[in-house]
Amino acid sequence: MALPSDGAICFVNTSQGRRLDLFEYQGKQLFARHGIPVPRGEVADTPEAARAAAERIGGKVVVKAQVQIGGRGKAGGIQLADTPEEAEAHARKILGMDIRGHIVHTVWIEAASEIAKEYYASVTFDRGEKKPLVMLSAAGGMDIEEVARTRPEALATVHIDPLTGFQAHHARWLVYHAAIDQGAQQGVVKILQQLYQAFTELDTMLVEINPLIWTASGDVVALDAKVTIDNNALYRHPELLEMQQSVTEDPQERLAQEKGVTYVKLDGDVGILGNGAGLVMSTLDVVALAGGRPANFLDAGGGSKADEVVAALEVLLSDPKVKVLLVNIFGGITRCDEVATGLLTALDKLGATLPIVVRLDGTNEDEGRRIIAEQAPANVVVEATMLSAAKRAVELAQGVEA
Amino acid sequence: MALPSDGAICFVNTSQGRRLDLFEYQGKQLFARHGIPVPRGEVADTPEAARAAAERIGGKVVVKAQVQIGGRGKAGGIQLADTPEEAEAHARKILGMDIRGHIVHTVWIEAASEIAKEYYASVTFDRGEKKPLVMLSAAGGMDIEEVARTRPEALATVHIDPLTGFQAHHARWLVYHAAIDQGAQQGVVKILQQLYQAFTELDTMLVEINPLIWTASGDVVALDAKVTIDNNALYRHPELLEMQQSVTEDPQERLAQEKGVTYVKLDGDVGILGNGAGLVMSTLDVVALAGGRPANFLDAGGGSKADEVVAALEVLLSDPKVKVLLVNIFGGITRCDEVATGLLTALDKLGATLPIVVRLDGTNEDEGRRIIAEQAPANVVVEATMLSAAKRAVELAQGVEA
Amino acid sequence: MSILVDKNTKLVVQGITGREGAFHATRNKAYGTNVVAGVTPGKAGQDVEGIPVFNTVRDAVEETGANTAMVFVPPRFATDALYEAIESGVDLIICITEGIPAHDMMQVYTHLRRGNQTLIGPNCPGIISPGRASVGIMPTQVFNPGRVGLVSRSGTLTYQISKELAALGIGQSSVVGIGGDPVVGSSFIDIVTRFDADPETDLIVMVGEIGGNEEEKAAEFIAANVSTPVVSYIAGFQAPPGKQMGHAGAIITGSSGTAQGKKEALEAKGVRVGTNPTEVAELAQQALAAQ
Amino acid sequence: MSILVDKNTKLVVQGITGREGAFHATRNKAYGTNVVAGVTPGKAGQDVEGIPVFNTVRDAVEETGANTAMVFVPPRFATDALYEAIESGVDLIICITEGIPAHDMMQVYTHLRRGNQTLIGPNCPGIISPGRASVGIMPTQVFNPGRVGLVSRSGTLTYQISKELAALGIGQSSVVGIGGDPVVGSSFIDIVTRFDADPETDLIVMVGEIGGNEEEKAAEFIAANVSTPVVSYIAGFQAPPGKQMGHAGAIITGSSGTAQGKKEALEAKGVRVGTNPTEVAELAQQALAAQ
Repeated sequence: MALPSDGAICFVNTSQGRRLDLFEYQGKQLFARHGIPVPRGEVADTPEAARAAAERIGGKVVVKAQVQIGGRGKAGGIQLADTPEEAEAHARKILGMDIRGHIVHTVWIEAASEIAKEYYASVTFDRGEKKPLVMLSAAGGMDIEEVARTRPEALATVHIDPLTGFQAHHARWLVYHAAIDQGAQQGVVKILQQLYQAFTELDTMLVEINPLIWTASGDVVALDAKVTIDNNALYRHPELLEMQQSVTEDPQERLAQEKGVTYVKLDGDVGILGNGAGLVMSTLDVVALAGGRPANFLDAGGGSKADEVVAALEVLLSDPKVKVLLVNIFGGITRCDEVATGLLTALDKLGATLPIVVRLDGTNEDEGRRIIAEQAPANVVVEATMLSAAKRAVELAQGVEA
Repeated sequence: MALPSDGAICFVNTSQGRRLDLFEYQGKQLFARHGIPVPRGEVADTPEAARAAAERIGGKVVVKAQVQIGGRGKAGGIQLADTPEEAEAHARKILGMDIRGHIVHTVWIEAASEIAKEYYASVTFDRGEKKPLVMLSAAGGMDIEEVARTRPEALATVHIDPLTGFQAHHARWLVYHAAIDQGAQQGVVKILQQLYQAFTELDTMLVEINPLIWTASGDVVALDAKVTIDNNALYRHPELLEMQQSVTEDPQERLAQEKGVTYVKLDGDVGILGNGAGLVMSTLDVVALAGGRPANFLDAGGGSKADEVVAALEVLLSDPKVKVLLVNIFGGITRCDEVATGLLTALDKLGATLPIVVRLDGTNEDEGRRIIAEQAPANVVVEATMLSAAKRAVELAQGVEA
Repeated sequence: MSILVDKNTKLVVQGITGREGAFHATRNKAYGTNVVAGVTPGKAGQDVEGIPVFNTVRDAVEETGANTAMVFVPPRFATDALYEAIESGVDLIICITEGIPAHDMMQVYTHLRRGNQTLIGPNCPGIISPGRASVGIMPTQVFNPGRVGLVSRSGTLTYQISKELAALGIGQSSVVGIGGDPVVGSSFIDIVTRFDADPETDLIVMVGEIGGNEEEKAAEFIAANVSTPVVSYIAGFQAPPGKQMGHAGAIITGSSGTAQGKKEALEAKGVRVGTNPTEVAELAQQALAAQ
Repeated sequence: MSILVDKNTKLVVQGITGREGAFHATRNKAYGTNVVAGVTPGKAGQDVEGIPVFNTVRDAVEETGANTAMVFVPPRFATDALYEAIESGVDLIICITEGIPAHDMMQVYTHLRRGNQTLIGPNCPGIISPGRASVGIMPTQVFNPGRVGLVSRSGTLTYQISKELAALGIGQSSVVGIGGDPVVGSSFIDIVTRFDADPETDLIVMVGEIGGNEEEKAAEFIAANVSTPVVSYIAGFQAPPGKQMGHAGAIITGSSGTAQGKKEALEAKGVRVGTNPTEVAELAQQALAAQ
């Protein structure tokens, strides 16, 4: 399943390319390339492969479920193994596990670390300040949001000017103010510098290490890795593009990704196709107000041309839960005639017979409406306003249901 | 001989580490590392080596005198050779040549280029604006200062914000406004970007290509290379430090460089040791006003400690032309007692008997004067003011001369 | 009156020879906007429907006196185009381009906000001052001259709400799409401040959506500084709460970023919030009637 | 009165536990300067002659209200120290450190000049307002309270000329060493402007040297904007013309950069220029007598 980085924000981001969380193991691979120490480890997708990996790594290992959701430890998705046999047994249990709706397809086997202290370190894009924010805490290994709420003094934060960058004095300030243990300070400073470098060079929106551990032997090591990519920058990071492709699982979302359509699956039965994130969100709201349940968020994007509309409809119609389609277009850079042409082409190609409610306004609206009126099949209904279109779509969905 | 990048400015620069021009061949090696196309070539310091180099390069070659001064072409320091034998013969004539006071110790043998057009490109540090300045002209191969004076429209210039850097639009603007031939535009744009990158990454004060040629085969190639280093940044460029060391020839200047003393040789006989570039320059002026001729510029620098003074005196006393020494110190961060101790130590160690006129003022002046008064040998004379010290030194120099 | 674009606007269109650039530059000109120049590197001397094309923005500004630049350049080249516009010295830059990486925009933003130029967008539909000038991609037929200042993060929602206003006979002084990207050149607060200073704007309609905390910040600002009445709409009530952007995201904003949270923040400061575009237009009508 | 430093100065010394930092911080304090803090990473809680040491400048500013920072940090770490001082929010930063790479300083300068803070130096001796405060490395015994404002690119030459002035019974309102590096935070024009606005400065002495064109620019500025009389000294008449910095160097400045050229530029604008430090003091005496 595609995993927009946060629920609320993902919808907004759909208008400019989603953000995408990587798996822990992918993040660790990237960290290692940027010089951040991580435990030695390997990926496995079968119990046997897990055993072989544990043998190569040697000693005690940890078997970790690779899922895009927190709380995997509590769910039993992280297990310590003394032997390769034990690693295999753990992997057998963890692979296929359902952790809060996420199926585990991969485990990460890594050398077990002796933890002396657990810290927290991250670099985030702060949307409010429009600057990177670096955070450090000696209270790692737990929910950092909780730490921020209950013991704000335990979390040191500093904003970075994106033109002059992260400097030594920032690292020092963080380390002193997070009260990092003296023996670990040098290692933490170095990791903060590398983490910031990774943040900028990889065009990420978030790099987070929780816990960042200080080991019994005196090393500072990233024991977890959370990396969120800015999809708008993927064109200059082919290696991240590959990682992204391996993350998406839902068939509609995977198809949407292939077709270059911004799509998020929801629970309802009214399929929605609109242009512009704001209008699509508003359409969901209006459908809900009319008593219906949206099946998805689909933003055909700015300037949607005929073949993009075809691609969008292919994605929507591949979802068997969709009973009615609501096409809500207000053309600016998008031109209504092209949307109409795309709609007809798609219906022709896909032969869909479900009811389709269309509202077309804006650039070239007259041509668009004329094309629909003259050429559309009988299952296509035109409504004059967004509100009436939403109501009609909900009625039709309830009719189908009944 | 040490080659401060410009006569006037060099003296000022002595207060913060000199700038240093590299040889053409060194510049080309650096350019090549930054992806700027240069003709294939080799360094030679004997006629035989020149022949061997020409054989390896193959075809027609150019034999170029490596000196830190313009006008070597007119002086016969650049010769085309059809064969390795001819290259050897040219090298025999050029090596040892005196070009405006510069002895040729090295030649650069490079593949001859078929020149279609000659351009000019440079990135300079603009002291007035405190920003990099990129310059481009289609009128290359000649004195660019002359071009700027007589046909300013032929020289396109653009200042660069050092925080946001050189961008594609800067390159485009330069190429269009310098009226670069269309077929060469893409190659020039690429070289401008690499040249700016070299400028910043190498911490240089100037990178200049004149001529930048457009060859008959359609390539854009740097046919010359002028690179001026910021010595203050040498600590982060060990490879430049090595190049710098190979450039300095004058024995006093080489010794000064080894000892970390800022020194420039002049023509006179009054050796001058002062602290701070401004005071030393003023001392030269006052010596000249008193009718004397300074033998050098020597700035012992801020905070000169006893052993730095010893090093400075070693450099001065190694010059047989020096008849009298004028030590002019106004202590701020420099402490007069340490200067006095250094002076006595040096005299003791080097056993110098020439007259030495000393003026000490500023931080710890009483202790400094007391040390001289109590312990200095008879050839050390103390004067109360800078003006009287200069006059006394000039008188003594003339007495020695007479 | 109007804000940002009007009869004094002299527009240069960057990327004018591209499909979208040519289409919308021509439409903007047809609306009456003074489109004085276009820029496409290497195409100096050509023209697009009578609009002269230059190689660089600086050339266009020097030759035509352009004071406003519109960026219609693909995202990979748009950052460069933005810096070029900034260095050309134009007062106002409107960036339509969608898909510019956030890190690039953070740098552009930091650079720009230290000077006196204004950037609208990126990923925005532009600005229209009905009857005076249209710069961008908005479908002009839904806008009429009037006394409502409309500012929105969403392009298509802007059109929707303007159409609802038009149905009630309400027009606008200016309509500003500030763009939906995480880093945009001008915020709600910037634009609301301009509307508040405009004597011909009697009401401000602010159209927000989920994510970030710009609406919450605007609510505080409006309560403290703005005398013009404001009504608002927030899209995204049906967006599922879903996953947080790391734990880091929520800590920063100190706000949930949800539509409900934004609605409550605005209402707490006396700004009425509609639940759908039709209702927002009705609220606007009531607010205007009460004046 | 005086400029930049006075009895209101609250000084934090970066690099206070180093040899030079400790020596001069102590001397500055002994002179009467309000030295409230020092900074050396990892040495918080220590003190230097009663001056408390902090880990970071921000801590020092928050705890002591320091408004001025002096940088005494070796060149490899000085750029970082400058940015740290800038971010701490102090009004004035005085950088004594010599040997900072020019590229680093170009960036610091560009960053700094967009804000409202003032940087003096690097590679400068500091500032003294005789009888009020001394921040830096100047030998205090050659300065006396008075009505001459002295600004200089050279440290030791500043002391020399101050001593010559003292010999004639002339003291200073403030003495500012702006530093000899190619990129310094404040120019002659910046400091001359401050002196001109100071009612207790009756005469400005400007001490230049060869290289760059700051003196020439100052001459133009003085003629157009400054009512306080100015006398000047330029060092480096005996510097040989030597080689040019590429051909590029001279094109930029449009000036020879020679002492003779600077002298002529100043005299053309009515500024009298002495040929040696003693003569400059005499010119100052005459100018003061003429008032």
